[in-house]
Amino acid sequence: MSSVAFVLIAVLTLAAALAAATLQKLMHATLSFALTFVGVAALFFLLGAEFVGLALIFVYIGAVAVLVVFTILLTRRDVGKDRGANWGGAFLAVAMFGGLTWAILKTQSVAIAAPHIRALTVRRIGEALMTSYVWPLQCVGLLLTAALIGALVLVMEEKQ
Amino acid sequence: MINQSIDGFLHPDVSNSVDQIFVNAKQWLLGLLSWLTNAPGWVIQVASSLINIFALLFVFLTLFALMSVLERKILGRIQNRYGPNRVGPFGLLQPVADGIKMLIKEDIIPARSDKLMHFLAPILIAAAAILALGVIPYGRNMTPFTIDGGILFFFAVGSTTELAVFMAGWGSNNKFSMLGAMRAIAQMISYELPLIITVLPVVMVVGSLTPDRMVAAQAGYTFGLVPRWFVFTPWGATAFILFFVSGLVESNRTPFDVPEGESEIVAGHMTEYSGFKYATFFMAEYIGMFAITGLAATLFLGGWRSPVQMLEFIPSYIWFFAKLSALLFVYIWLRGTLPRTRIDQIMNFAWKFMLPMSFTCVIAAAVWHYAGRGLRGWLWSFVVIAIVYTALSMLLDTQRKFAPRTYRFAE
Amino acid sequence: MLQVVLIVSAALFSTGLLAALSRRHAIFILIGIEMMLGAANLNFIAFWRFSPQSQPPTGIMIAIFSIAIAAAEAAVGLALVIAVYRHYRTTNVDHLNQLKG
Amino acid sequence: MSWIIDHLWLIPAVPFAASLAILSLPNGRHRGAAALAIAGQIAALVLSFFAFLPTLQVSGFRAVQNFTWFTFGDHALRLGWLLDPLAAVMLTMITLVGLCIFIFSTGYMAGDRNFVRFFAYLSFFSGAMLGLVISNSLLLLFICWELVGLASYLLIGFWIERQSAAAAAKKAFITTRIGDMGFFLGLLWLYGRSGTLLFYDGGNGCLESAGLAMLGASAMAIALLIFCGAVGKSGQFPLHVWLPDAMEGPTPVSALIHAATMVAAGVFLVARVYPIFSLGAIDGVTSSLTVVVWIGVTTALMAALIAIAQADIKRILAYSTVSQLGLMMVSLGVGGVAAGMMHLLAHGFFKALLFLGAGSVIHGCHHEQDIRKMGGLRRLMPVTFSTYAIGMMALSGVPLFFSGGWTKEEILHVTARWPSSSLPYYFLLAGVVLTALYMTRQIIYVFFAHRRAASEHAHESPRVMTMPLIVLASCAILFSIVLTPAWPWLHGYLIDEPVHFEFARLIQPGLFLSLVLVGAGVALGIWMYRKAGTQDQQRPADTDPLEFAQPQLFRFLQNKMWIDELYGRTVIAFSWMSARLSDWMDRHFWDGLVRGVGAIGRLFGTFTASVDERGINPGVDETTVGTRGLGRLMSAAHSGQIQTYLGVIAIGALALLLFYAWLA
Repeated sequence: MSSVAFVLIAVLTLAAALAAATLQKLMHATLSFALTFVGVAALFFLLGAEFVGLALIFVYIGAVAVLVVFTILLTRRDVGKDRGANWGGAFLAVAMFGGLTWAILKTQSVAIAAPHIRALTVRRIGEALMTSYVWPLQCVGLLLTAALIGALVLVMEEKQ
Repeated sequence: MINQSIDGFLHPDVSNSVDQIFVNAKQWLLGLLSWLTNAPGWVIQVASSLINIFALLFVFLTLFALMSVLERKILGRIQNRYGPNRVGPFGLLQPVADGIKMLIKEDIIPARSDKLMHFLAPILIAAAAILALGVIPYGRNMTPFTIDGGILFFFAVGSTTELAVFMAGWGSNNKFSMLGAMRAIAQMISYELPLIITVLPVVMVVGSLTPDRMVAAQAGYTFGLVPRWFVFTPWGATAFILFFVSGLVESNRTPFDVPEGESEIVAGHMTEYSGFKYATFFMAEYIGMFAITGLAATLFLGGWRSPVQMLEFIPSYIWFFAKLSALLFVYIWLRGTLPRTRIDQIMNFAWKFMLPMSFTCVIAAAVWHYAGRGLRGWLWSFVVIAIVYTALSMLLDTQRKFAPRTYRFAE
Repeated sequence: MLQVVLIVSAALFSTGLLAALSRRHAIFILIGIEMMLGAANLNFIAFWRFSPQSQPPTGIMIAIFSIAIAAAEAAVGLALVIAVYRHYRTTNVDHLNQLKG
Repeated sequence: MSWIIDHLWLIPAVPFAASLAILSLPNGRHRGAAALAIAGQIAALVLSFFAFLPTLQVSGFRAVQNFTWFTFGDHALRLGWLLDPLAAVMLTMITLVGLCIFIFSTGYMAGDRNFVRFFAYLSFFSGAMLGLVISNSLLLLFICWELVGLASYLLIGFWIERQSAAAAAKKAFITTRIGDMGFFLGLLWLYGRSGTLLFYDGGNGCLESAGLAMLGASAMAIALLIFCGAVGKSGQFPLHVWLPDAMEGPTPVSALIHAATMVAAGVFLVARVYPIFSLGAIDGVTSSLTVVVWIGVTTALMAALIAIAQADIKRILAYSTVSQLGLMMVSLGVGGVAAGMMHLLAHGFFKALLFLGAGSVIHGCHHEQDIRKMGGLRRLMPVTFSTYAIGMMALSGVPLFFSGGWTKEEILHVTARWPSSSLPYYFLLAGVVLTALYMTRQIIYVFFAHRRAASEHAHESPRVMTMPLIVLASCAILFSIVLTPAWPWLHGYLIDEPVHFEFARLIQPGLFLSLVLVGAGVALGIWMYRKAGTQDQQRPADTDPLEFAQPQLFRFLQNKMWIDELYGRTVIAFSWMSARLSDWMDRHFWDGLVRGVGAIGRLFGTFTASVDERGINPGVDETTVGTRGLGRLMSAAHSGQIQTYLGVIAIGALALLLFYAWLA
């Protein structure tokens, strides 16, 4: 059942991603992007990382996607046509996929089934964050604050 | 959990069985299914989920119907009139009539709209609202979906609403829709911060993100009299008020309903919707309201717990819905009482008052915890909150800003 | 099983690369990069899931931090796009070639 | 209160910190500056008081705290703090007098533009002086000594726009530097001999028996070199010339630095390193101490004589200070360390009082300093007059009630018993008479007689200036309680002897002698100056009675015995000549050499330039052209298209991936 769900979700995710990469209407592409991350979050759920999945939805749907649509709205005057298809980029992407797949299939050590694991509770994550990862956590906090201030400064109207 | 009310009207076992009647019914149903079809485990699991979902939908759609008519009636009383009283006894069948009207109305889609988004927006918004209902404990052993990070799930799903509102605004290809959507998103983002941050003290104190654990943490009574609900601590009371106000904004209710202020922008992002899609938006708004009030009750008002030890024999779900109804009544009451605020007032209030106060709640909860969770902690956290509140009100110069409005007349 | 997840992740990564390379709108280059980051996160989670249990769960931790950093990156990146748009009145990266040698 | 012993450094640190804080204030913040300075001083006073308390409890108390400043090779340079009775009384006196003067200054300097700077300097001085007093290392003492000198320089030249102030500051700095040179040489010599500069170091300090034993015969030379420093700082003959000129500074500065505290530092220094002076003494006499005695006697008498003929109110007091310092030196020289220190402390109080009184008079007379233009201020400035009279009597050494009387008595007593010669004793007796004489003259000119030009519109000073006067006057009287021979508590405290009360010792023959001498001096003064400032027979009103009677003598004294002129003709003229000679040498001889070297350099430069021009430049040019061509080629790759770059990165990543996969 879970493998059926996995295939379904993977297909949905990849289809949404492809739509995000190719759709001409910017809004549709953005929503596809949001859908992609719903799919990725679902994959996280399947892999047992509930917390990360929820955080992903929280960050990408609640924040990044809204930011993106706002940015599109603010730069709306510029919705021009894309200049045709970029075959070079497509070729490179396909080549990258081929290379990665080849490397993955070639590597024997990743051909393993999932072991049985203890459920990952939020409490364990919290404890790890507050003990071994407390300095990275502080650094990320600082980084986010800096990014917040930086973004504000960037978009602030210049006083004439 | 042993029921201790021996001197009640009912025998404890009877009381217990009444309390667990829905849980037992579901178990029995699943057992029957398993016995009948001999289906594998995952089928039973899916069936269990489906039962939960149908129960949820049934209860809350009924409640929605009830609420719509009750709101109109209560508003009527507040405005010194009767409200709907023609369809059915006491006008109780009014929502049925409304539903039929909505269903058979013509569904108009603007010609130059983005059809796909226009279509998807109400679905997404309703789905998000209903999903959020799934993690709230409605009674003892009555949480539809027990997720480890339940609170996070609630807010993750809730944040999807913003995207849906945007889709509605953009997809309608209408200036009013767009403006309404922008306003809605702006105020929702602004108030999402205090909404989440006021939950943090509870999460900190309980040490878990699971709603069930939060209800469990509020068990017991101080001096056998006052329930140990978080609303009875200084930080809890403050956080509850802040949460409640943020909840008002999140569900776009009066006095924060500028996104659909009909005198300015028709109906906001719902301008171009009609018929059943409009009804869906309407429903989503109410269900979002239920979810927020349900969470407020769970976090601060002890969830399904009885406020008086003597009354514990009354089934837990009844207590929960009693609290929910009380909060909903306050929603309606506010709507009938308060005028609409301006968007800049809403924003200033969010960033200059709500956010600092929310952070104060977090600190006050920490103080409360480290001072021993007793009377001393109570006083200390009260002092912290009082200091910050006073400082904020002095800093923000509330005397001047929230003074009665003055008018100037054109000459 | 791990291979399958990795291949999905590789596909997502390639799609992100495709978006980043073929889109002309600056925002979508960012979106492509976000997708690549998402693919990387998927890999971290997958490796955590399929490897012997470790305490603390390193893969999860890295994913959490990378999500936080991605959020910061998106915020700054979009602010840059807006600033650029304000200055050049375009978000088409084909026209943003001031650094042409 | 024992923690203060472990944190003795706090006492000087507080005024230093206050000074820094004041310096950071903007120029107009008068109140802030005064508040900071006074707060710092009060804190220092309280701390000093706490430091004073433990020294009372144990007899012979000495707390030492040493630390390593830095190490070079095997040597560690160690500094330290020291708290003993000597330091404790000095701390208390300096902070108390300093506080009075700080408060006085807020009134005196009220209208000054550079008020803030003034208080920063004062606080700085206070910190340095307190540091000097508690140093347990000759080096640390020297550092603070120089800091004190710097503060003195800055404050003398405080009114920098005045030519005379700048000159006086320079003079003070250079003159004291001559003495400090000797001090520094002595310090180096001492370090060379004993290997340590710590005074007390658990038996290894340079003032303890082990350290002293290493000095041997060089002790006398070291002592005399250190004494050079004391001579410079304390204005002893022949380096006394700077002190009267230093009166160009604001009056509170004169009171604090050039009367009460800093000039006493020389005396304190001698008292501190007294074991070096008295090393190998026979019957209390060593050759170095003999030098100290004779220098002191010369200074005391000479300054007293000069003071008679001066007209500037502050200058008279300045010469009086020089004279009193000489008295202290004599006391130290003849073996009366305690007597000298007691006189130092008493002198600190009453001389500060006199200077502040003079400041009050000057303030009242609109910055007129010539006593011949004053007169009759007794009624106009009653508080100033009464306190000034107390100071005058203390200085003149009126017995029984005034602190100065007891200490002077003590010094005369010690000097009389000096075995080498009885001459100093008689000189000092003459000094007593002279002191009474010139102080009487000054009082008559300033406060009695009738009003003259400057005192027509005089007024009493504000509260903030008279209060310190009253406090200091009370100190000048009350201080005598611990000085009387009947209960010589301070004496016992300083030299660690048990004290007991004995009333009979109050009545001594010496007491009557000095009463007679002081009386004679005062009487002589009253008789000589009874008609000062008025026309008398053939004498014009503005001529001094002494000048009328003995014009030659008066001119000799008025011109300070022509010592400045003597220095001008000899030392300064010699320096001038040698400077001219060096200048000439520089211009005509050394310059030639330098020019020659320069010419060689230029020749070499020309050669290299041509090499550069012919050989290297074309090569570089070619390289540049090539680089530019290459750059143009490479810049084609820089399309400015961000996606191109991204694509290239992707290709690179892919290549790397394939490479590693292939390797695996």
